[in-house]
Amino acid sequence: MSNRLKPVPRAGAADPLDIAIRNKAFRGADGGLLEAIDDVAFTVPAGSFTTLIGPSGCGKTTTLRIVLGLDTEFEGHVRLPGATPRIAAVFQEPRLLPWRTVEENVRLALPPELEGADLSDLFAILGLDTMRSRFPGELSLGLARRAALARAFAVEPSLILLDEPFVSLDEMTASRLRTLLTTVWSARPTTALMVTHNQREAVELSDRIVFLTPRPATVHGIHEITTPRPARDAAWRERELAELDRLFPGVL
Amino acid sequence: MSNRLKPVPRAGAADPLDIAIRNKAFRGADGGLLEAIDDVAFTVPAGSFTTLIGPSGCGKTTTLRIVLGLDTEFEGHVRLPGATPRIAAVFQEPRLLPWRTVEENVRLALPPELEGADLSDLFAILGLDTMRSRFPGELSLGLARRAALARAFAVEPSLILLDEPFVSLDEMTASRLRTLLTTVWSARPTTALMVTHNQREAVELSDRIVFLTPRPATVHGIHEITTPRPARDAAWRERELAELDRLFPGVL
Amino acid sequence: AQQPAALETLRVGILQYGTVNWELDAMTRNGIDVRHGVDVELVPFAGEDPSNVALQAGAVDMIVSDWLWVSRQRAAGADFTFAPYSTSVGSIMVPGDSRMEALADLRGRTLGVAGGPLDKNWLLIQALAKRDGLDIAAENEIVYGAPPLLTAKAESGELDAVLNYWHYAARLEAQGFRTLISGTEAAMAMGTAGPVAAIGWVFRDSFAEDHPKAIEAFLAADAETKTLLRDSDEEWVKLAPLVKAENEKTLATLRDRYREGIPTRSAEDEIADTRALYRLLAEIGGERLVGPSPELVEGTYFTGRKNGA
Amino acid sequence: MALDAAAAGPGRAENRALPSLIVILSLAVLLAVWWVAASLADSRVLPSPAAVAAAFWRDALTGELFFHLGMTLFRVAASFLLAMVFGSIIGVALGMSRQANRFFDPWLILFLNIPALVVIVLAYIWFGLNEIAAIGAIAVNKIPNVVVTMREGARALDRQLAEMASVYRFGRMKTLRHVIIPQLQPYLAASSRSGLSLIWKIALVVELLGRSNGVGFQIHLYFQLFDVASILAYTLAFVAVMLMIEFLLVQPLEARATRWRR
Amino acid sequence: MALDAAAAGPGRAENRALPSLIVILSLAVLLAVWWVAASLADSRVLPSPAAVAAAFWRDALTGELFFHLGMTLFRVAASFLLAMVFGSIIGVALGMSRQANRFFDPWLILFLNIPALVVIVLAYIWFGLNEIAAIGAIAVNKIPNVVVTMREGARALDRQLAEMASVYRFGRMKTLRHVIIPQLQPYLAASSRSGLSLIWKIALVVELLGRSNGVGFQIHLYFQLFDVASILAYTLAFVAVMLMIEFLLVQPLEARATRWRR
Ligand SMILES: Nc1ncnc2c1ncn2[C@@H]1O[C@H](COP(=O)(O)OP(=O)(O)OP(=O)(O)O)[C@@H](O)[C@H]1O
Ligand SMILES: Nc1ncnc2c1ncn2[C@@H]1O[C@H](COP(=O)(O)OP(=O)(O)OP(=O)(O)O)[C@@H](O)[C@H]1O
Ligand SMILES: [Mg+2]
Ligand SMILES: [Mg+2]
Repeated sequence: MSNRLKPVPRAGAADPLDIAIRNKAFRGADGGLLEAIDDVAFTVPAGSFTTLIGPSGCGKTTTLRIVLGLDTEFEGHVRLPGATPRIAAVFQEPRLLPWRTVEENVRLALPPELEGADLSDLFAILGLDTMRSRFPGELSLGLARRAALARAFAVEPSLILLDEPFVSLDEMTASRLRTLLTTVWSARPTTALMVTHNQREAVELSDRIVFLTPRPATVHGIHEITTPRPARDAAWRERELAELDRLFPGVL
Repeated sequence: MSNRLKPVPRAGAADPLDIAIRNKAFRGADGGLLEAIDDVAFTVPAGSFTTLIGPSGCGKTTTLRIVLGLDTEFEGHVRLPGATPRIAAVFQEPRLLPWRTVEENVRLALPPELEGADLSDLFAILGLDTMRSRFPGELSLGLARRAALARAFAVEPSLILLDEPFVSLDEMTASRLRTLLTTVWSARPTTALMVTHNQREAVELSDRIVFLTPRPATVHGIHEITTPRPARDAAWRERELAELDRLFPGVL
Repeated sequence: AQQPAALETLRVGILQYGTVNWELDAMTRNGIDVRHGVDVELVPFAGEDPSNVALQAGAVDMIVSDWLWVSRQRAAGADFTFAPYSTSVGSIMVPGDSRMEALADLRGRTLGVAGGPLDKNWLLIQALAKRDGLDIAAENEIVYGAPPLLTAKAESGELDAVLNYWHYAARLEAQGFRTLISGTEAAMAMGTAGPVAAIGWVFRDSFAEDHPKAIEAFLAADAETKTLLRDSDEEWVKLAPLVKAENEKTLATLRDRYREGIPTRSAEDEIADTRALYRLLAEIGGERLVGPSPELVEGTYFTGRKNGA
Repeated sequence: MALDAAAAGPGRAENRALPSLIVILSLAVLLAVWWVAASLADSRVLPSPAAVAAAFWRDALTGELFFHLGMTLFRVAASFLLAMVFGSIIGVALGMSRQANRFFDPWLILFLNIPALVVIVLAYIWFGLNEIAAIGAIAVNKIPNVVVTMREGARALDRQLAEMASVYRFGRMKTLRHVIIPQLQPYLAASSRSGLSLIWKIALVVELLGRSNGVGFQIHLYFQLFDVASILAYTLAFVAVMLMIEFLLVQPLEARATRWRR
Repeated sequence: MALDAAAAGPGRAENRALPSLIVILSLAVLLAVWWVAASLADSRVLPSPAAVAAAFWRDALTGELFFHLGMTLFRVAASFLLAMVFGSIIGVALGMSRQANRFFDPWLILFLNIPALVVIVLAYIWFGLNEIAAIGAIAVNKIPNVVVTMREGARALDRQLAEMASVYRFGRMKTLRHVIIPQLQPYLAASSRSGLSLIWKIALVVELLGRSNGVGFQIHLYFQLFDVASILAYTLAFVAVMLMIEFLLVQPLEARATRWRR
């Protein structure tokens, strides 16, 4: 793990993640149509970290599902970065296999070339070392979410999608994991798209923030953050948040 | 609904919720013992609002489960306020019946005397009006959590337990729902015990905050908030948070 | 005086504890088959229908069945043929202390019938009763069922009378039941000259053509075995384990009834009576029973023995 | 492994008229396969659809077929009801209580494996050659199978929902109706579908051994005559009833009950 | 409705030795009930345990019982394997594809409801009176039941986990082994338990109709003689084997497979 987390230079001109969802509607069990996404189009430059913010129920998860190829019934297109990016996803729920231990859950997701990798460091950082051989049913929700994060980080993805990854965690654990995410993300060329309701988190981690309107989702606005991450201290963060509040009033 | 939300004077000297868990251990599927709670004892005065804060996996949910009578294998005792309080719980997951619509899910929880109550206002405040006849599988996680909140509020409980009720919600929705919670809680004599990782939320809502240590949980400290709720403005909040950080360093 | 190497094998499908097994056991045990130039191989089955299936599936060369079945199958295109084996048929049995004496006394009673509504004896008895102005099927409660079950029910008294196959009837007789009327009596009352061999050895014409010697030897061996079993009580003692009689009396009854059933009449008489009986049955049972042919289908009776001789 | 996402997604609306078309197509193909097989086999043992239809008409015109079919359906329905009710109750009870299950498991295995013949004969002997014995015997044969399936269903029940129900004081009936039974639905569906067919097969034996009417009685009669066409005519008459129940009753009900599944 | 929380919670450790005790107790109670009933009935039809034991010894000493039992077990095992493999594959396929299910559902109902007798006779006539026909006929009788159960299982599969598996590129084998089969476990358990018993019952008929050995053959012989004691002796010999399989093989395996359930 140790050397896997060492930063390497960002990769050259890979393709961006290109998302253009022109319409997405669900047919409800009662037969009625529900329009979830009206027009959500943006790009995530290769190797960048983009965050999606929008009101609850506006279509964020739906967008991620479309990017993951789990939902193909939509108008528009999605172009993934690279031909076959190695994808990892942190779903909004842990989605662990209840009949496999935490470690088995993580190892099952590993691609063949990483099989047998040493995961001790990863489990240690995530505070899961004593839970490796336990079943998901024996975990608290926060622990289960961390196991889901471990799974996503372990596969060393080139494209990672995260749906509210740090909820149900105490602030200390959450900020430790945010650091871990930055490390994993910068260790090799990784394109990241995260959904969060936490603007502090967004400002701390992202290169750009995409704001969505309430359902049916459209892009409300895109905010680029150019300040390098090491320079993002508490004071800067407060300023940036105030700026965001001015630009996109009513979101916070 | 409208008149149900009107504040009435706090009730007289009802019993407090008295929690004294001397030990709680789980036997894992691998046979090993895991000590979840070492010693967690505190009271929640009748009609008060108490918040439980502690690191992820420390035993908060376990404590709530014991209070709810869902886990009886522990050392110690729990005394509920009143002989048969009407209990409502917001679990850490929505726990809706997937085969019943949102409205059916809420109505099924209603006690006989509230059957047929008009729930339109409640659904409106929670932003669920268009979702009443949909199934949980068609909701976003945030909407499902709101449905679970609707269920808890609709039963007009005299004891309410909430396990991280406002995660997966955007800040605007969350703060609207916090206001709703305060209204429901103060509308009639209600004893409330909430788990959260969000300290702002805790200082905004609580009469007292109980801090727990990492697993096995013990009570780290109890902080009383005497400032009346209307006087709790942004400035007061920042001061209070700083004070908490001083008293319980390392929590935030 | 025979070369064992030249012995032809004949596979006969039998009911393990059926009456045919007794005869074939005596035959093979005493080497009668070999002496006549055929090696009989017994293929046991647990029921009647299975041996039918076995014959059709080609798993055995010969079974025991009745000419009605043979005629019907021939009409449908099969080439089965029939050689008489026994005249024993079922009887209506009533408890020894029953007041019933004649068919007419059955009126309003509960009667168990083994073999179902198309059983020959049952049809004959009904025809006979109808001639005397009694509609048994309509005026009685009829219970069709499995033979052992009906026997048990007759013993327990739930049934007033039971029409059952001859060996079940014999066992009942040994327990003090008596015959109200037998199928043979009914047939004779309806016009046959003597007891007709209703069941017989059934095999394919084609088999008989390919193995004339085997069939001939087998039928000769069978005749000799029947003589042996008719004359020797000792043989029956040896058969006791197969007969599974509960006691001496049952064994004796079964032995006596078996002996009564050995066909004694000439082939011509048999065929003539069978034709008559067939016509009668075709009349009572209709097409349901006999199939499309109004007459006993030509070739039902095996005549190869004479032709070959 | 996309779990048929496409078929379950939108586009469901146009499919409304399709199902009956597909069913008809399916039956037509089946008939064609049978017809070809029958002409290839050209044996009495596999009669052609025409021969079976002729046999059907013969017994249908006399009304005989409907009488026997009716008797069998009555027995099947009565014992099905008995078996499902008792089987479900026992099964859920065993699935929920580890202790009870430990004790009764050997009994269950015993009753599962007692041959139908034994039960039927004992029932006839003890209770007489009557309907009650017949229906009871069928039910007793089937109950252990229902128990086994429902026990698995009860074991797989979601504990979280049960906890929710207990916190909100659902009470027994509400919990059963809204929490437990919907979860048992797939198990109920499986055990009632395969249950109906098992019960009908046992009914055939019951009728063979000691009843004087019913499809089993007729089938055995025709078996003695080796009239496969008539056997199939009766069989298919029963199958037709089952198909009708499936498509007019079970599937619409099931579609309603599983509407919530995405 | 506490879902047996107490029994499933701690305290499991002390119970380790208890199960075998309970099983023994259970069997003892069963034996006692039988004995009392037999002495009350006092009829040939319900023989006492002693009479059955005597019948057992009689045929056991000659080795006959073990021969027939062995033959039946062989047939049961072979057709069980066939039926479970094909039934599961077809069932899961139908459960996953709405279109295929629509088309084949009528076929399934037909095959579910074809009497065992018909299938067995056809098999014997076409393939001869041999083991292959016998085993095939049993399997064909059972497959539709397995299909019906596994289809429900496949319908109830968790879509979320399937999505997770597809995102992480589990591939077919991994998905099957780690995602699908664990979810199908209760359905597999139900259909194999009730399946074994059904197969054995069909085996009895198959042996009756065209085999010269096996428990079914013996039972019918003894039925002709109305020797219930011997029928029960053979039945119980088979049940004993099933009990052994259940307690020495199935339950330990199942306990391992469901360890994760709280
Ligand atoms: N059924 C169980 N079996 C075994 N261990 C359990 C079980 N339930 C909880 N635990 C363990 O008990 C500890 C406390 O769990 P609990 O769910 O109470 O944590 P929590 O404080 O609610 O955490 P979070 O904030 O992550 O929800 C955890 O370490 C968890 O792994
Ligand atoms: N399978 C479905 N069938 C019908 N409607 C659906 C389905 N999935 C989602 N929806 C609806 O689509 C809308 C967007 O859902 P989505 O899950 O994308 O929201 P979200 O932005 O992720 O919200 P949250 O922050 O609460 O998770 C919601 O109104 C939801 O009810
Ligand atoms: Mg979402
Ligand atoms: Mg928790």
